[in-house]
Amino acid sequence: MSFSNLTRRGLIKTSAAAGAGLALPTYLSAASHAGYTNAPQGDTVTLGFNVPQSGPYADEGADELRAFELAVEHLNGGGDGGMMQTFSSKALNGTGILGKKVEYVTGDTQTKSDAARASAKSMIEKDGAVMISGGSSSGVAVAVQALCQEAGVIFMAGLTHANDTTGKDKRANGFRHFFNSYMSGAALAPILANEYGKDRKAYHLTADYNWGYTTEEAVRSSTEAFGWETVNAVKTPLTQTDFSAYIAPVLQSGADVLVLNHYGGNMVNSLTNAVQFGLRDKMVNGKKFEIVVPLYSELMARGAGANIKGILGSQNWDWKLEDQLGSRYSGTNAFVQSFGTKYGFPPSQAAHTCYVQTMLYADAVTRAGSFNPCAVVEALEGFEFDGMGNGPTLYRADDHQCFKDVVVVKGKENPENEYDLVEIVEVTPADQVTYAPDHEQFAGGSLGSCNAGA
Amino acid sequence: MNILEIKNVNKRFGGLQALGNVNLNVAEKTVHAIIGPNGAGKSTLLNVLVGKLIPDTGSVMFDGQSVLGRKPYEINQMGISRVFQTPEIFDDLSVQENMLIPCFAKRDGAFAMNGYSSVGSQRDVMDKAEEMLVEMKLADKRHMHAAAMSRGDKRRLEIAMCLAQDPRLLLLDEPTAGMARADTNNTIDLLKQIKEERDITIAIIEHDMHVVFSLAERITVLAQGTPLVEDTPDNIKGHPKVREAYLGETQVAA
Amino acid sequence: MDAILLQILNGLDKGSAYALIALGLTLIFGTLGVVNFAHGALFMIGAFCAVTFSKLLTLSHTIIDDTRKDFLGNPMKVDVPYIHEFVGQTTGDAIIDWAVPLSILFAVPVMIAIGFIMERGLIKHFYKRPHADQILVTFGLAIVLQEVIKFFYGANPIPTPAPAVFAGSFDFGAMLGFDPNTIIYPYWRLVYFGFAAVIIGAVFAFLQFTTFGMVVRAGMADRETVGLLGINIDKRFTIMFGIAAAVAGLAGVMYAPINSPNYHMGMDFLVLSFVVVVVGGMGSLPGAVLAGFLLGILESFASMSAILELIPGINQIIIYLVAIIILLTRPRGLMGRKGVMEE
Amino acid sequence: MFGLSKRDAGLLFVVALLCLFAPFILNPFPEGSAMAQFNGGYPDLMQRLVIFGIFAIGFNILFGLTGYLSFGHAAFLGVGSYAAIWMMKLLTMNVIPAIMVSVLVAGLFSLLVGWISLRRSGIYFSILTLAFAQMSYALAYSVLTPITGGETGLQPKHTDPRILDGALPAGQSPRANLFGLDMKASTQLQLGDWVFTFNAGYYIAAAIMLVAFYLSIRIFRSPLGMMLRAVKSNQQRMNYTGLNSKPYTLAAFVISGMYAGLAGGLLVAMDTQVGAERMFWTASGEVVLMTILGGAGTLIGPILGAGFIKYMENIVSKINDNVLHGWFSFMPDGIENFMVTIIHPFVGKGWHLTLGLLFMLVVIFLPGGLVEGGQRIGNLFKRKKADPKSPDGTTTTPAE
Repeated sequence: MSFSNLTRRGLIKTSAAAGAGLALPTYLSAASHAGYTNAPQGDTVTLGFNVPQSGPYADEGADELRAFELAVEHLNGGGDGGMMQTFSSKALNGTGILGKKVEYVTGDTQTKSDAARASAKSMIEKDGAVMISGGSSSGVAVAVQALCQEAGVIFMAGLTHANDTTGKDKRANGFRHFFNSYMSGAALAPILANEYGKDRKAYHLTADYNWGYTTEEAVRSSTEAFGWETVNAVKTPLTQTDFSAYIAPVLQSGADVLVLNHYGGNMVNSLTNAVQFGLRDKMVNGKKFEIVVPLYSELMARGAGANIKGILGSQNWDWKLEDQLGSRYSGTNAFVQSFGTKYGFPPSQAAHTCYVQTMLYADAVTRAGSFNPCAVVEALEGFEFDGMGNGPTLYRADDHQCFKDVVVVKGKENPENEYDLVEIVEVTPADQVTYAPDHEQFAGGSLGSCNAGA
Repeated sequence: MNILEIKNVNKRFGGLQALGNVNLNVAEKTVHAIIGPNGAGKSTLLNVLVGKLIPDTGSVMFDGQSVLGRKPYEINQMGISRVFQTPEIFDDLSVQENMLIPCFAKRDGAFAMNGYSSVGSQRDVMDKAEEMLVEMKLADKRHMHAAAMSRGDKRRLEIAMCLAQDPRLLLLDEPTAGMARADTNNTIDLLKQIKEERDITIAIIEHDMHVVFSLAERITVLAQGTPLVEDTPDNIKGHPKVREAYLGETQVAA
Repeated sequence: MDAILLQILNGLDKGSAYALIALGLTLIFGTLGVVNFAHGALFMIGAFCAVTFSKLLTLSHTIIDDTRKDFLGNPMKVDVPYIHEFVGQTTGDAIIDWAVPLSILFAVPVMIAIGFIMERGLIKHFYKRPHADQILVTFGLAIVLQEVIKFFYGANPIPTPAPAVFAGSFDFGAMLGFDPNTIIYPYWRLVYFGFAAVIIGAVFAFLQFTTFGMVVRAGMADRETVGLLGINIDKRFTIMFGIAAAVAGLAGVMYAPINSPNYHMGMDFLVLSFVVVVVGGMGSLPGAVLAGFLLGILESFASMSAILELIPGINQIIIYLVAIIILLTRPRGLMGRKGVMEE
Repeated sequence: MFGLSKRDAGLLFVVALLCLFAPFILNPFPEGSAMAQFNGGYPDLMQRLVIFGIFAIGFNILFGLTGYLSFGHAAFLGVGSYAAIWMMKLLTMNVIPAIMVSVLVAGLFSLLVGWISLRRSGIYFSILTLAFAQMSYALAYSVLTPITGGETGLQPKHTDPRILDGALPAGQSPRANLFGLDMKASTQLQLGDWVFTFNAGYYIAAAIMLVAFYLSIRIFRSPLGMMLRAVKSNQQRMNYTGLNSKPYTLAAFVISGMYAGLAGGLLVAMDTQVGAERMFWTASGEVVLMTILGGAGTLIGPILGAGFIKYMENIVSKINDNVLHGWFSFMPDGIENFMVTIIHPFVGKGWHLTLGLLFMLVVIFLPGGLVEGGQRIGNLFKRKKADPKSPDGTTTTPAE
């Protein structure tokens, strides 16, 4: 494997004086760059991929990193080009970005906002990264997004689902391809009403932090609109590992649906506990007791094992979309093909969103003809595209949120292997999950204006 | 004039009467020994004096003030210093620092937020500590780690630390326990010297009759938590009750 | 009423887990005077013994099935466990189903061996070192152990189900005359409760009724004296460390079906188990058990929605709040002895 | 000099030089070279090194001197951070009020926690402090979300009142500054293949660290410092020497809490955001590790320990396989891949493993921490027989 040395700012290579080493010191201030932070110089551009590599989400981070590496390979003309073949915008041609070879640096967010910012700052300050992407939680996404806004680089969010990222904490330099709590609720509610009936009593267990709050609110309001009643909503500590004390009273409440607004390890444990309590074998109010998990990933499904069977939830994307629902979701197979060939298993939704974000960034730069963040923001705002696996998609200018179809999934009864754990139930079309930019669940923030930095 | 007056002190631990109606006076500027067999209540009495234990009844007056209910450091600040059975010094500090701490306690009281000027710049305390080190023949060990000293030197240092506070009453709890003969004799000489050179009252609890009879001016014999006799050493030696109740055992101990 | 009964039941179950984890920790404190920050890692390794054992049972060879295609359109690779070939599919599946209880047989020797190696190779050299050094070195060891597990098993939780017969839950409510479904409790958790009770009882009996246990208890009370009696206490301490490791490991094995094991589950339990041990009183075995049950029950009550409406967030802090109150009212925890770990 | 002994003044001078020239010292490798990965001379890391240095210096005043092992100091850092960010949201982006208030608030909070926790000693004290910190973390992450921002933390926004600052010009985000000097302002010096970055925020943080270090030397050498070591050595003797050990330990606790608050305030001043994870028990554990790793009770140890851990965290975690291939690309392919396979588990996502191994190695072989390692190397060069019992020997000097 060949790989040229990582460079910082690349500017040294071009500096004629550098070789001699005897030249007088050159004083440079950051402002003397091309008018924006970390303007790429020389023939390379550096992107920063900031993913959890330690802590509970390390496996998800590893999958994100695989997708990033694949995207860089494709951008530089390697491999089969992946989604570049299906992407509606044809600006990219496999010669890097604007002719500059794409290089990247990686860091560990540890799923802690402090560590994530430290890592992102080192990418910006030390490695000269002009775009930061990745992450596996909303806390990290919001923290790094705010940092990128201050520093004047673009943030392409990875997996972040809380409304806040493009709601009260939105920033002009930040963009989210992933869907959000509201969309999960809006996509799930009609299908829940359809599958389980409109006369249902729901009991929510909610992770006691921002993402939990927004998800509970979204699912509650959407399901109540279909006639469901919410009998109770209990908040559970993030650090909880055994949820028995929260699950034991569920049946006493007279509820017949349990909604687990949990993510990651919380969800794996609470679902496992709920199934242990035999909730799914019970009949309450004359109906079969059901469990719903508004957001779950392939990795969570794997962690939950057989417990996930038949559980409804929502996803941003699934690798079987194009095979099962046709060419509307073109790009899916192209991506799965190149990812699967390289790594031997199908990609997760986290990998997909990270790959797409990288491509979208590269495309926006190419269309804008500049790495200047403000130019990139302009190119991405209101951008409509297709062929990236989600069907026609809009990057809305008002809040930098992508609007696209949402996949409603169900844990598969008889999985053939450990990557085939969910089946697609239905796809809720984009217009049903679209909301006004000033929707109350997203109130309280403003994008501000783009910051190009120094 | 009595510097210490103990009246009707009782202390029970569960079913055990540790101290029964103890009445005891220590006259100023004397050496007063308290002897008695194991379990006679000597240590309990000592702990009452320094504030570690509170008696069930009775009063303990030091120089006209009650010590009962006061914390050990408050009682120390009143003028009572205690030497322990096994030397209690600051093992992790140098000999000089060991000496400085009581000097600071004497000057600044129980607590002072003296966190900016260096120790060395506070000449008055430095000089006082140096004086004590010289007086107690520890000056050449000034920079030694206290833990590294011999048992006898540790004892000497502990006594020096107590004296640095200019206490009015020095309490010694079996100061020669576990010592070799030579160290014991050195300690006796040291205490004799202190008695001669300083205006100080000494109360000593001791097992070793050799030590007691070399030092004490008055002796109280404690048995089963109650004072049996109080008299001069010569009279105690010949007292039949004491011989009967006690001296048989002391010969073993001595 | 039924809600309260349910939470008591739940608290007992939770408490038995806490007590079991804390037991080994306090045993090491009491006997060896070592603050073992790697105890959580031992618990985690125990759980991964169950994972490893079921992986061993499902050790497979791969055959290529041309009739089916995988997601890339290539012929499907199908894994066939060797055990199916050895004992037939039905028996093989039954053995795989019982992997978790069976892995106890695998975990005990493994954990004892790990305990011996840890004590002889590392902990032994730290008996006379300050507690701070013990904490640092065992914490370092805990990190190393969990990173090794992460290297082999990844960071994602690994589902390790209990045997199918223990699926579902038992309806106490119906038995006690309440409405059905009001007081239900999973069979496996009841098994865990019973298992914990047996292990705790066994450890107590071992210490109470065997000569070995008597010497160890004497060593806990006064190490120097026992040493002076000419008894080789070191060897016994090594064995005690092995036992403590095995207890932690067994707690982990049986816990695997309750929460899918992941590499950092030890750290999640570490702080909690320290709180339990300290609230119980350092080095006190009955104290640890008592504190385990007390904290388990209080935690269960604090998570009731009626209480949460009254005091929002109480479920977040209850354990720590109780620990503070107990330590302020009882200086050495519930049953601690004077002078242990107070310097 | 400055009321310090020659030796202490020398130490302070060395630390000052290290701080002044950190941009050079931490960037020893030329740009673009394979080893440039190990360069740590960028503003964020340099700031973190000195800020966590302050945190560890303060912690050492409590732990190193009195031996009281607090497992909850991250709470004071966190509380200081929240106080600072609120000053920036409400009052001004100038860092002075933010830092002052953070020290003050952390001091008050540590007074409360210390007053309660110091009723117990040993591990009971440790667990009490841990309990307070964990409660702070849990509440900040959940029910206190309106004040703390919970999971997403707090950052300055356009819409904050900031009554002392004028309205921001359109398109500008609020920036932490010192009377207009932007904390992010940097100047670069290019010398041949080397590039050195001089950052305003770093030098301000470093100056504050030097003041904090100077004050800690004064405390170490003062009667207070001696009393605190006496607390650690023998509380019984202390009480029987007429000294009340409680206010002494409480003073040490509050001072170290204020240092933690200062570090928290500075973190916000350099990087305007706070998240609740800052108060999690692992963060409290980290400062314990820094102090012990560097050498508890020594003056310079905590700074070394803090630097070591933060450097590992930020540099080793960023080494990925690509970088490894870059390093070994001069080798034949087979050996190159072999080397990458060998090193791979210890870098990048495996940086925790390296850290854990180093903890163990240091504690096993260097009981006095990195400072002892330095002394041993020093002794090797001096070829001097050090008497371990003498106060100048390596094992006994309490405050080197």
